[in-house]
Amino acid sequence: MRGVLGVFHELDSLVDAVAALKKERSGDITVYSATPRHEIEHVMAHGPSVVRRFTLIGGLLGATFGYWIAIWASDYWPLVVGGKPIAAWVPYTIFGFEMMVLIGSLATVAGLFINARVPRLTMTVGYDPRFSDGAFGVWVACPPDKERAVAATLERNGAVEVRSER
Amino acid sequence: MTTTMRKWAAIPGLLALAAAAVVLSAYSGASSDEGRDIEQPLPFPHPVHVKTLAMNCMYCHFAAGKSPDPGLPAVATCMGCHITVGPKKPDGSARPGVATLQEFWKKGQPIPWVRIHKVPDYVQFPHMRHVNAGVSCQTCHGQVQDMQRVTQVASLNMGWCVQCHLGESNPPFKARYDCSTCHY
Amino acid sequence: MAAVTEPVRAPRRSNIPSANVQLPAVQSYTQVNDEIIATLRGTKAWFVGLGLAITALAIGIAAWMYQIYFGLGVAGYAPPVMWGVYIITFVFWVGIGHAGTLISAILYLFRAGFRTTIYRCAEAMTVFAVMTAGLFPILHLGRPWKFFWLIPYPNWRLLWPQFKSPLVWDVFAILTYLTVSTTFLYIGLLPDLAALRDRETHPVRKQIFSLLSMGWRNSDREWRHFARAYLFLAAFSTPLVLSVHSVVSFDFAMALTPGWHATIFPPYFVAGAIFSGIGMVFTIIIPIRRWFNLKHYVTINHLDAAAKLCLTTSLIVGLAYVTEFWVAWYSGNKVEQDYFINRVFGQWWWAAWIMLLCNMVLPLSLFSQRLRRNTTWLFILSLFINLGMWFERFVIVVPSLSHEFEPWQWTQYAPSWVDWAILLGSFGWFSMWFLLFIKQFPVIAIAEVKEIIPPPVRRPHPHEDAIDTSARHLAFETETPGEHD
Amino acid sequence: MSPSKEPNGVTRSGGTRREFLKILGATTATTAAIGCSSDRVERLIPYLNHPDETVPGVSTYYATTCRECAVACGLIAETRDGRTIKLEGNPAHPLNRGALCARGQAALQGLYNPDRYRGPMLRRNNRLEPVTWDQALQTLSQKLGEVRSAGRAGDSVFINGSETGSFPAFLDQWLAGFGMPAHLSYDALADISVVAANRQSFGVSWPALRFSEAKLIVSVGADFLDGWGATVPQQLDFADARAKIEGAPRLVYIGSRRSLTGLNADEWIPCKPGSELAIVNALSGAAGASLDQAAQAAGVPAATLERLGREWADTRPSLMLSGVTTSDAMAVALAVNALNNAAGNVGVTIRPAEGISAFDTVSSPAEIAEALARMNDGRVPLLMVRNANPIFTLPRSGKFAEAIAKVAFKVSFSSYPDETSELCDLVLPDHHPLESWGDAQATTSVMSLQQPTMDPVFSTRATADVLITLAKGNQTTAAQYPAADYRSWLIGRYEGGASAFAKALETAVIDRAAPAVRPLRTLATVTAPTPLESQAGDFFLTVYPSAVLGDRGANKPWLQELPDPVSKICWQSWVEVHPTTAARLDVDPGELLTLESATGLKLTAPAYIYPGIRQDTVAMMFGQGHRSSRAGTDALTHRGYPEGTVLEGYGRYAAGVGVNPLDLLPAGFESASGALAWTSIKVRVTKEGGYQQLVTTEGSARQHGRGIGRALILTPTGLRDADAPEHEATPPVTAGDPPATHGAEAAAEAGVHHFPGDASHEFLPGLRAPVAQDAEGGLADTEANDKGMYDPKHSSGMANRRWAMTIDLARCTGCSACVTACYAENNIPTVGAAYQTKRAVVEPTPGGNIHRGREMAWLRLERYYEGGENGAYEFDTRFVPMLCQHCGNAPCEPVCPVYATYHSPDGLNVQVYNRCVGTRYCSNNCPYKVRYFNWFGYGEPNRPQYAWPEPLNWQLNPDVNVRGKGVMEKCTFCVQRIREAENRASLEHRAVQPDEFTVACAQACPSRAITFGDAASPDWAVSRQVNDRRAYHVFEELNTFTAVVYLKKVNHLAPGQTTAAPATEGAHGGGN
Repeated sequence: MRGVLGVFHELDSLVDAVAALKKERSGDITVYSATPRHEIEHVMAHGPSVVRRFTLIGGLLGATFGYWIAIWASDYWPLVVGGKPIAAWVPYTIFGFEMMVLIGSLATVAGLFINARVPRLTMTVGYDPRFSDGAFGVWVACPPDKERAVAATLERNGAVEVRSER
Repeated sequence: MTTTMRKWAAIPGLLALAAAAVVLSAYSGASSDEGRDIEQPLPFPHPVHVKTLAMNCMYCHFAAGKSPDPGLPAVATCMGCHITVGPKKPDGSARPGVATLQEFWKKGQPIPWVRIHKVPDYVQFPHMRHVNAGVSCQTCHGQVQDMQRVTQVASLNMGWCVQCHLGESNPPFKARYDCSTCHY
Repeated sequence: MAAVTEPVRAPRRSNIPSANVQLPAVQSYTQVNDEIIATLRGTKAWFVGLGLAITALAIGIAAWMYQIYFGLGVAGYAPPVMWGVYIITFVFWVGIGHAGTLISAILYLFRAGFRTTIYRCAEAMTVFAVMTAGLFPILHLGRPWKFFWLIPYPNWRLLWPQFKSPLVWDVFAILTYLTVSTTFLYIGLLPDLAALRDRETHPVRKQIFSLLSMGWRNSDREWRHFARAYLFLAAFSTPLVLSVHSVVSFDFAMALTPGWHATIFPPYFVAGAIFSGIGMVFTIIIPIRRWFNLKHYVTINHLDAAAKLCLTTSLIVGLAYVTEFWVAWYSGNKVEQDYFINRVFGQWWWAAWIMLLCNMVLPLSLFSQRLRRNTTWLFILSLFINLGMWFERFVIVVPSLSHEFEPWQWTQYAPSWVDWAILLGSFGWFSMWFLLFIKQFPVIAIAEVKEIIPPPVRRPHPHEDAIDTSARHLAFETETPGEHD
Repeated sequence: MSPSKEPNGVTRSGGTRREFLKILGATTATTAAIGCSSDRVERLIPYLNHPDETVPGVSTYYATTCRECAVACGLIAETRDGRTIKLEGNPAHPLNRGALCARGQAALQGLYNPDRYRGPMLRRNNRLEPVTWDQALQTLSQKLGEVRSAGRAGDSVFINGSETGSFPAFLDQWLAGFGMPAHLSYDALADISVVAANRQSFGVSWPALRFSEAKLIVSVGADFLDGWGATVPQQLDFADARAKIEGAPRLVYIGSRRSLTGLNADEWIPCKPGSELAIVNALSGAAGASLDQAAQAAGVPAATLERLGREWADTRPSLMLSGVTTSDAMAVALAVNALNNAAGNVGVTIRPAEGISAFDTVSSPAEIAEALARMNDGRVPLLMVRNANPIFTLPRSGKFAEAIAKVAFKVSFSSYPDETSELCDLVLPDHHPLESWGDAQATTSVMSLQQPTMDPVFSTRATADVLITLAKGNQTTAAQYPAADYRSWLIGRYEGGASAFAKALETAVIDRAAPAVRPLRTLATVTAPTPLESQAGDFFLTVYPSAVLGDRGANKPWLQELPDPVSKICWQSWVEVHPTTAARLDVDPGELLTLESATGLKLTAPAYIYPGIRQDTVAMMFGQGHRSSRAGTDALTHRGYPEGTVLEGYGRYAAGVGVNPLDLLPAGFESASGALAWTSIKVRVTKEGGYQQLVTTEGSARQHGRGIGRALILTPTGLRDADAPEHEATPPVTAGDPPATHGAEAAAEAGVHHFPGDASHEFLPGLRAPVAQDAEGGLADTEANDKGMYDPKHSSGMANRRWAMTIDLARCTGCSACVTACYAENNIPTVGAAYQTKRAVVEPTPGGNIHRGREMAWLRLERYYEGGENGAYEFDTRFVPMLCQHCGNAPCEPVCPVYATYHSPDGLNVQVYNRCVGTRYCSNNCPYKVRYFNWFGYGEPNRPQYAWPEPLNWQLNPDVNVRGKGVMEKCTFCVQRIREAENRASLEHRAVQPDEFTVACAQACPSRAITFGDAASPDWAVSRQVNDRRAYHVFEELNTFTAVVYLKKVNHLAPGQTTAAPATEGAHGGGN
């Protein structure tokens, strides 16, 4: 992986640079910001996150499991308590619900991790500690022959520092 | 600029989880005294008595068919034969243990047998109900007639009992399986 | 550092809009990093506090070991009062936990701006309170070493828990709640952990933060999924928080004991839980904003808004108390009536009046804006609320059991020293974790504060400025399919 | 259980039939059995020689005789693997007909008492030290020789606990052989005045009383249900009488304090102590006896006496009993006998021809006191005491301990250390009656045999055998004793010889006429107390013997733990004061009161506020207050005794418990008969200022209109609800009507008040039989699901049964024998001993655990008052045995997270101890509050709170788990007995037969109030009972569908009375 990293101090400069880079089709762009900003989302223009599907499937699985474990275990060794039905679905809704929340939540987190490529086993190139502080950054993964052009675009749009990394 | 590889400490974590699972499963009764094999104060060869001499189990364990307790033979029962059947065979070879037995008898002491098959004290196991229902001794105690020294064959844990009560054994027996059948 | 513009004494009778929860004294991203990360240095006072917490915990552990050795009889139980301080304290801590999730999840969904700077504290409080609460059901068992029998897992006895028991519901609810709220807290912490990692110079600490932050890089891809995941977690946590205390209330409501057997219990418990939790938030956040110099983050307007929430829940709880009496009277059930008379005018009058005074009467002071904006009063009131809510659970648990159907078995109850020691230990346990937390992790969400302050721009123009400074909404909340699909 | 610690001195001889198996076979379920099996090596020890008749794990039953009091009821001793584990009444015995009181059952705890003498003890260096039997016998033999050669044998004294049968004559013969006078036969609790009067009036010491023949019973201070006379037979007969409902006798109790009999009475006439003679004379219409004067003397309205007089005159047959203990007791008893005679009751309700022989041999306490006085003069060279404790049972002011100390040589045959044996120079511990041979005269025509039920626990010897040994060692007497031992001596006297004797032992009851009655000596020297009325003092003091403890029960934890049937206090002494008096003295329950007699004797005890006592009277119970009579001098050596053994006083269980009210009394005796005058002084009562929490199991004494113990009033038109207000009373219940027709609908039609929980249309006669229907709420499609065991068609057939119980409150007298039976059967730990409260920061206090309500009684006897608020004397008492109701819809079950409690297919609410984790939720949800939690390791031998210190644990029922720390327990309906019956039936290839077996409480109940069985089968007695017109469920409105059905108590009105005195509906002012 190699490419060019640009460091910005202002949000609008960053947005401008990204817009320019996208127009130039220089390569895959990664934008860093200490906090999520709409401006960045607008300029990146990604589709909706697929985490929602993880949530849905996890929740459904959880609810099913919750009901199933309670009903199956009650039926497995049918002992009467308090004259109540062996498998009582009304109170078992609690298990359905709790397991829906638990598995759904964990699936959501799994969705986040998978989609956001977290946890990252390695610290890859193209990151600067200033990005979690006050600075913004752009990482453009591009072949060596395009590096110069990308660097120029970044600098033109107000990058305070531009460097190539590999 | 740092470009470093950082390995995750997942392996110790997984190991810890596995260890916890092992501990938990052991604690939950997954393990048992199956295969328990302890030296007795004197060697009692079941095969000789049961197979060679064709003695019935209930000759010595006389109460198994009428009491919750199977009964252990009194030393006098042993001595009924071993007063004449001495420590030496006619061919001069030894009958191991008979001398010890006669020693106990002379001193007027009972034999401190080591208990092999043991269910916890909170389990009521009426032998006679099982014997009279046609459960053979070997179902629980294994092929004792072949054992020079008695070892525990079945796990004797609760799931093992319950399988049979549910009728999942071979041949199938079917009995009550609510808790107060055995626990009270 | 910018001057703190806190209106210490509001002009008489002027109505200050407490919904205005901007942070005028916070100017730049770097300032946020600097000021918040600056709190993460252990001080002498902190070590003393931690020492005290661990001592209290040690006393509790010693008492518990004593109790395990001799048996539960060393506690003050007097049959038929079979539940006592431990269950009271369990419900108390579970209740405390609820405010955290309420603030972090429900207020998040409701777009309540005052949540931003207090939610981390409240959420950490939730996790530790639930950790504390979770100990008590184990610790009150006659055979605590068998607690895992309540969890369904395959075993050689072929036995499973009894799923109709509210205690098994509790196991599921509490474990789910603990897991989800811990996850929620951790996910929210990820960007901040990355910030800490990037600022840290000590190699070991840096290593730890690297691990904890899981390689978070603040990239647009991460933020995009993060926003969605956070929203769903909030959406799950909201019904969860309502369900958990409902389930806890089922422990009582499902029993036929007079004073317990009431359909009002779930909402009553949830309101009480949130009420007690906000009380505890005040108890925690007021000293922290003072000692950590964070008054310009947690402004008086934030507290004012939270106090209104506190007042609202107090009114709900008060209504529940009155309803209970009314229902007892209206039911015509003599056993129920006897119980309520005994509760308020009989052997337990003192506990009932502590409860009514602390939870119903004193919070009425929050109708006064001056008192809402008086941190000293808020702090004192929060202590009363904590006390009152503990006694609320006392009044629910003990008088009911001591005055049931069977007059022959009516009885008295007094906790023993072991009960008190374990109660103290629970505060030690909670404080220990909380103290450890506030010096290792930012008590204010760095990334979220950055979100509501103006971003650095080269050429400010009116349009963007308007969005940024209003800052009521967090950017990622506003992602809707219409905008991006 | 490992055979580790053998108690010192256990007999090791082998080969006898009842060889005690130190080391058991495989049935060893007597240790605390909670937790995983351990890996330690466990030994299986077989017999050396197998006893012929026993099967390991199967009980053997021996018939023998109870010797805990004079009455000599028949016993069946259940023995398992060499140990006696349970005592039950002998159904073949004419007196107790299978029932047994608490004291009789607790004989086992005497047998296994951990503080028993483990062998002979000899005083050396002013300490009792263990010696061998040879040494001990040699010492005594030598002393006997010395006394004889000094020519002083005639001054020797032998005090024997009063008993009938062959032994008294045997003993006198032996004494004569050594030139000694006949023995004194001492029974501290016998009502000597009545015995003397009976002998004078009827020629027998105790005629049989036929309560069931009477229509009116008047008891003048006679607590005939609880300790007076032959309690168990009287109770059986009285309960039968009351169970007749229509035509049952009305019971009137006259006395200063309502005893248990008083609480069972329909009317209480609270008279001043000492005024009874005036009342009886007035009732008899004797010359010069005016009703008004009697009423004034007694402090009761003349109208009441007049009404009673009319009733007595009009009702035939009737029965009047005297049990007063004042200084004119014999006069009262004679007057009562005369009254009965005049009313034609003799031969009808009083049958001298069928007398009870219990008191045929008794000497009066005055005779004992006189002998002790001789000791004080130094005239007695040798004192021998067996089975008697005169120092404890005679007033301290008589200075008897000092007198005994002056005897040159004192020998005790006591099995236990007690106040008297402590003073002795030689202790030759006797066998327990369950270890020895003997006999007893039960009635004038029936003799009851006594045989050992097991080998001796300790190195003790039967006194009779000791006497024989001593006689054989003496040249002059040896010839008289050809028999080897007392057993041979007994058989030698038995017609038919050994084989017939062995045959007779099967029932242990033989026909034999009683020997001549031993006369009571009248003594001129006896001091009679001055009449009460003329004494100075604020309050009359009534001292009464505890029916539970008797004079020797205090060292048995079952009896200590059994709450007094009246006060519900255990492990304590108390002073009973009336509520009005308490208010006047400003005394709360538990505040210490000091009683001071005119002679300056003082006693301090906590106050118990009791509505059943006169305002001018205080009462104290005798039975507690054992203490070392050598306190401060020297401690007995514990060499050879395990740690924890208490040889001072009366052992560990009695130590430090309560006070002895006899310390207040003068040594005054009723002059005519020589009886100790228990009620003979007035006292000054002052509030001490201290506080001692009452060890009581009572919460509120009032049921607050909750209908737990219910009663009907018998009116001329039928039965009427006692608790409904007059104006909205339910229509009378007439005989034969099932309750369903008088349910809510009928009541609604009639426009009458429906009593909450009253029998209604929801009451299902016969209960909801197959639990399977309950299982699906009764709504399930029976065809659809395989309900497994709950299906009536399941091969086990369990679901066709519904174990159930009825408790007839018209029979129940509240005696509490069932409670002790439950303790004995189910290995219930006692928790009140001082040592069981010892912890890091807690001082050992007797009853300390019960202060917090932690008693473990699976079955408790609730005692509720109805009426009598504001201190009125008129109130009704309801005794309610409360145990697990085995609800069809049990609230405890669904809340248990681990299935530790569930409903079995045969209708039991099962508690699985080893599954219980101890959440205690079940108890919270139990409306009846009948679940008990093991707060400490009462069942774990290595815990300080262990309830059965060796060898008490030998009594433990091997069929029942001993529960460990941290688990819940409760009544199981004796599931082990159900299983045993099923096992037995299965062995015999048959079904369990109706009424083939019963549960422990029902078995013991001397009122026959409890019936147990299968309510789903019409052949069982219980299924008839549950359809009784008086049947109700407690808290029926909770829809628990209990398997325990109560039958309402029936109160009887005086002729002409239309309402019961107590009007109680909605009254809840007086409770605490």
